[in-house]
Amino acid sequence: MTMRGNGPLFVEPDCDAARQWFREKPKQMSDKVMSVQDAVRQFVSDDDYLASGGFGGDRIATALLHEIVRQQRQGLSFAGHTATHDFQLLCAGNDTGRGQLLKRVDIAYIVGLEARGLSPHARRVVESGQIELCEWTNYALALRFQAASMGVPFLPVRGFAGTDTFDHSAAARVTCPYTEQELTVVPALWPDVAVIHIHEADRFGNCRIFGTSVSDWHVARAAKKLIVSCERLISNDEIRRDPTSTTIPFYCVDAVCHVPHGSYPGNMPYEYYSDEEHLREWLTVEQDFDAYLEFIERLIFDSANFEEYLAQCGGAARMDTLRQQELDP
Amino acid sequence: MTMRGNGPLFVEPDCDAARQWFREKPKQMSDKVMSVQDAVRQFVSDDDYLASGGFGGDRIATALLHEIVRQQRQGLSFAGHTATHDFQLLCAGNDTGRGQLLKRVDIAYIVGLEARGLSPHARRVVESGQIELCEWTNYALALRFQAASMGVPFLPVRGFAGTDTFDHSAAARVTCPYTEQELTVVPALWPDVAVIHIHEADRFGNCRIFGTSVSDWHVARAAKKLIVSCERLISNDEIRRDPTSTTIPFYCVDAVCHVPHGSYPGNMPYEYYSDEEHLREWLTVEQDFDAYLEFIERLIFDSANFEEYLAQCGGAARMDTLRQQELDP
Amino acid sequence: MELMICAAARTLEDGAMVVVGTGAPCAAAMLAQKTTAPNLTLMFEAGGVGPRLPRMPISVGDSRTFYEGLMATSMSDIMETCQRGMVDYTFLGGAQIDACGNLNSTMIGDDYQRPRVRLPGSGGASDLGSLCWRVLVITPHDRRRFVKKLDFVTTPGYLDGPGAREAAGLPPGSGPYKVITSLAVLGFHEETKRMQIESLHPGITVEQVQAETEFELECCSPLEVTSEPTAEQLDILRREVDPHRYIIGR
Amino acid sequence: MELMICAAARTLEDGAMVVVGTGAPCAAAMLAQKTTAPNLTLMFEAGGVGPRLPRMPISVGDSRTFYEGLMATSMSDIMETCQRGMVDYTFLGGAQIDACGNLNSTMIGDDYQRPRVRLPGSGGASDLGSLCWRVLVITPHDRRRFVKKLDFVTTPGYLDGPGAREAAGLPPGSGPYKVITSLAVLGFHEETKRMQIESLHPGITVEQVQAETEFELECCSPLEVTSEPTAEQLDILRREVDPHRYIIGR
Repeated sequence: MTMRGNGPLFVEPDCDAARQWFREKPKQMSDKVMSVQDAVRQFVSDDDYLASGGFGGDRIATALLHEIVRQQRQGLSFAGHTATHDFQLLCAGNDTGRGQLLKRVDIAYIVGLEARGLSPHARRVVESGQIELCEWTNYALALRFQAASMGVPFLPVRGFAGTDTFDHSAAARVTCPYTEQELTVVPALWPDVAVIHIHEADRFGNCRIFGTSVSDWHVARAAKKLIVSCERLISNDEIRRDPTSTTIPFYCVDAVCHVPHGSYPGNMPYEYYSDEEHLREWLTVEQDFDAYLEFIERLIFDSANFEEYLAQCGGAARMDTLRQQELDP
Repeated sequence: MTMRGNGPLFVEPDCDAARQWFREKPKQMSDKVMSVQDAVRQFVSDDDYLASGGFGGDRIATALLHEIVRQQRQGLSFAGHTATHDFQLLCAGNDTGRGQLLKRVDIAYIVGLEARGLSPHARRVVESGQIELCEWTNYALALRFQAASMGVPFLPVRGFAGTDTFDHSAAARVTCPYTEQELTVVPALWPDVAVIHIHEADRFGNCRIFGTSVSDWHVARAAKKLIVSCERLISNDEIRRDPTSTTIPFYCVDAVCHVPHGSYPGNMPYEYYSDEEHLREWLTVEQDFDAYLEFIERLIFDSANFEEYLAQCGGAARMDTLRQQELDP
Repeated sequence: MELMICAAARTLEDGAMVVVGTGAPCAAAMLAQKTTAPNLTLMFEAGGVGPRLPRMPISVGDSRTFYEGLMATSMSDIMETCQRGMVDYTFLGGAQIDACGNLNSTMIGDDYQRPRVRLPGSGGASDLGSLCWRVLVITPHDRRRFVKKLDFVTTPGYLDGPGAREAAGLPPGSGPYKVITSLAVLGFHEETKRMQIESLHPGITVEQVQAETEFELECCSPLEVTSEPTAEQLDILRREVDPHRYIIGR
Repeated sequence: MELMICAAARTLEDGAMVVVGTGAPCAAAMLAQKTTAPNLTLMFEAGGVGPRLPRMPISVGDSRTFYEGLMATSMSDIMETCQRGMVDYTFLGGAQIDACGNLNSTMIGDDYQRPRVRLPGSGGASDLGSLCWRVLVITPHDRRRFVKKLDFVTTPGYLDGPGAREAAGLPPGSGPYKVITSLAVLGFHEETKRMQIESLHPGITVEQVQAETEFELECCSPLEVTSEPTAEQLDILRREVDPHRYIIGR
């Protein structure tokens, strides 16, 4: 039995270093509303470890991811925890003549878009060997965020033992002091920065999510810096009317960006369904590299902001259709 | 450094035995509504390990605890996770001429009622040495439930090391395979049965809690058998209208008891405040053992059910006052 | 495809809990609910529990997975519920499967650094295949999929045979249960933990199945013929479960 | 009591996070919020965060701890936030405290099986005292409380001295910070980790404090006199924080 996977550890599970960071993180309930551009400029740095909320094509922070690509961040590490369209977007920063956005990836799920198929450009990037990879599972990555949010260096799990997934991970084995059984443990993962799209936030960053939370409860708490984008800005009084609904408290949040349709073309529960036509367009156009370069040039790099992207994708009329699909499936 | 506390382990952290139990637990979405009497008769057995939801005097399952005392269960183990009025109630089954209800207690907090003072009868029972004790902390017990609900034999924590609390616990120490640091680990705790009072449930046991959840999310999932009492029975359609608000799913639940004011004299958030006068009466009357015996005889053993107890405590008028105190503090 | 979905639906008994993905597994679970297992609880790995599915979800995280659902929770809650032992079934797929039911959904090729095809990876598959009691696979049957040796073991089946799961620390008593293919329904021998043919689809021979399988297959005795879908199953499948033939039209 | 509460309130800087209990700590935190630290975030161990406290809570789990609050969450969320390193302060009490700031809230007596007085136990104290950065204690000052050797170490202070917390695996840099008593404000020597007098309350002498303390006390130099409450502090304390004199009347 292998006692430690051979995969690289991109973030040291040093909970004391993380404690020091969180001690110094500002915790005033200050106004954190800013533009997507400013938030990314201020809180996403080259070589940062990035985590992305939601579930690949569901409740994802598309606007923030576009901006990270647009601002041409370099050398990022990324947690590919069911990463689908989000991973596909970030790959627009690799092999497209603007340096290398992605450098290292912890993988649970990348390259694919679930039943929709594989992303040709993401495959190009990953199969070229330019990215350093480490294999995990969805639950393993969720647990790594959970360990970080708990402030402990590892958490135990009974899964994925005995596999090549384990061998290409940086998971380890320990013996239970009670049962003497062998257990897998996974190391805590504090992302330098996380981007999460949510339903409602106040100006200070108190957030509400409706529907499944996937791993965002833990991602938000594990992240050293956190940018949220929200469908709606609400008042602090409204937050206080129902404190049970607060999913992420202000002291985890560094920036609040008001971005209606911010998950487009992903699904946003109770707001709009995914734009399957547009997602299909991405997959199709990626097959022809030149067409793909033209496509991302037009949709991302030449768009000043996310609103221009939305306008190119059908604007208000398209959003209404997707809203209808969501509310009356 | 002690590598293992000397306290007794009342429940083996055997996650495979627990898996087998949960595999066989019925998971049909059947109608589970029944009386408090039937629920306790059917699901609380002598020698069971019992856990109690809420926070001692806040959102506690008073009606179910009364019934456990009334039906004179014997030899129970109990998780004293900030146990205040709930522990005081269970102690009415010890040294009162009806055998020995409590036999073993995992302690984080017992005997006291926070700022209200110590319970003289609970002190009598505990100081007599008749109960086997093991020391923990609130978070340690919360983690023990969490480990059980996760299905792993232990979870790590950085707290309570180096203390007599640790030495009188059954916690252990492990070395982190990543950081080489020494960590405390606590063993999983699957209660045989848990009682939790919640705001709303449907007939199948899908539950909503408003306000703080304390440790009940994990207690509900860790418990082998779970009885919930609720302020209101709601329809399954209402549950389905807002699945984000479901805190405990039906498949964890064995019995649903409809008990308005079921946390009285404890506080129930958004419903009624704690009855401080009545709680003071408990503490006062316990000072005189004969008066205490008469008191519990009248309030618990001679009451056919919880409704009679409420009636003796001031009935509807008192409940209205407490509701006012809660809604307009 | 209809036959496969109907065969899968029949394996799900009433009162069971199942973590499903999109596509055929979801169709099978929906069909089971509408026929023999009205009390089957559907769970989705991103957190959806017990939806009244209005349509097939496109993503296992999309809002349909908790449409009028019993609970919209977290991925950890779903995985922990599996790890705790409460979940009877899960459906998994993969680009390759071997005789012990191990699955590959990570890469094709012999160099991990430079794969011939990079596939998505485990996602939740390796977790669900470790932690649920019984794993079901619905897959086309051909020699590129049913291979002697996987290019990468993503998800543990019985690993290299009897006792190997337990030795690795995986929960005793769990593992692959049925492999429902375009040619046959296969199970696993109780002792050898190797795949064996349980029933052949109507008109299919053992030789045909073996020809599409790189490893040696045993046969159960007696070898059954897979039951044809009933008229009721087909009717519900075509009218209610998949009226647009997204799945059954494949 | 007013002096103690005001002294405690002054130690809480704006923008800090503090886990408070009921009684004097809660009064101190409320007073700080209304004077020098409007951005002080109050947390309660049962899950309440950032309430607009309408009155003093009776229980650290009661509904006032999240009345018009920012979040009503779980005990684990609070403890994890402490363990993660986000929480600056906590207030603890105890029946006994020793020179290194260790606290006993478990039992009085020398036989664990048959204690002279059984006290509640740790509750969240040992967790908070381990995991928050700085521990504050507000307590009456007498020889029965300030003892050489605790009957039971419930909550770790500096344990048996320099390096002991770290050796036990407790987070480096955390520990007891101030002990605010009826006679003085005490801190801990940076190197010896032993309690020392930082300031004497007006009219109190070192000898008086030492007389009420079983262990040897050092003094800071220069030794200050504890600042009297300001008129503004007293006014807010009496009119807004504790108008019924539940705490300050003690």
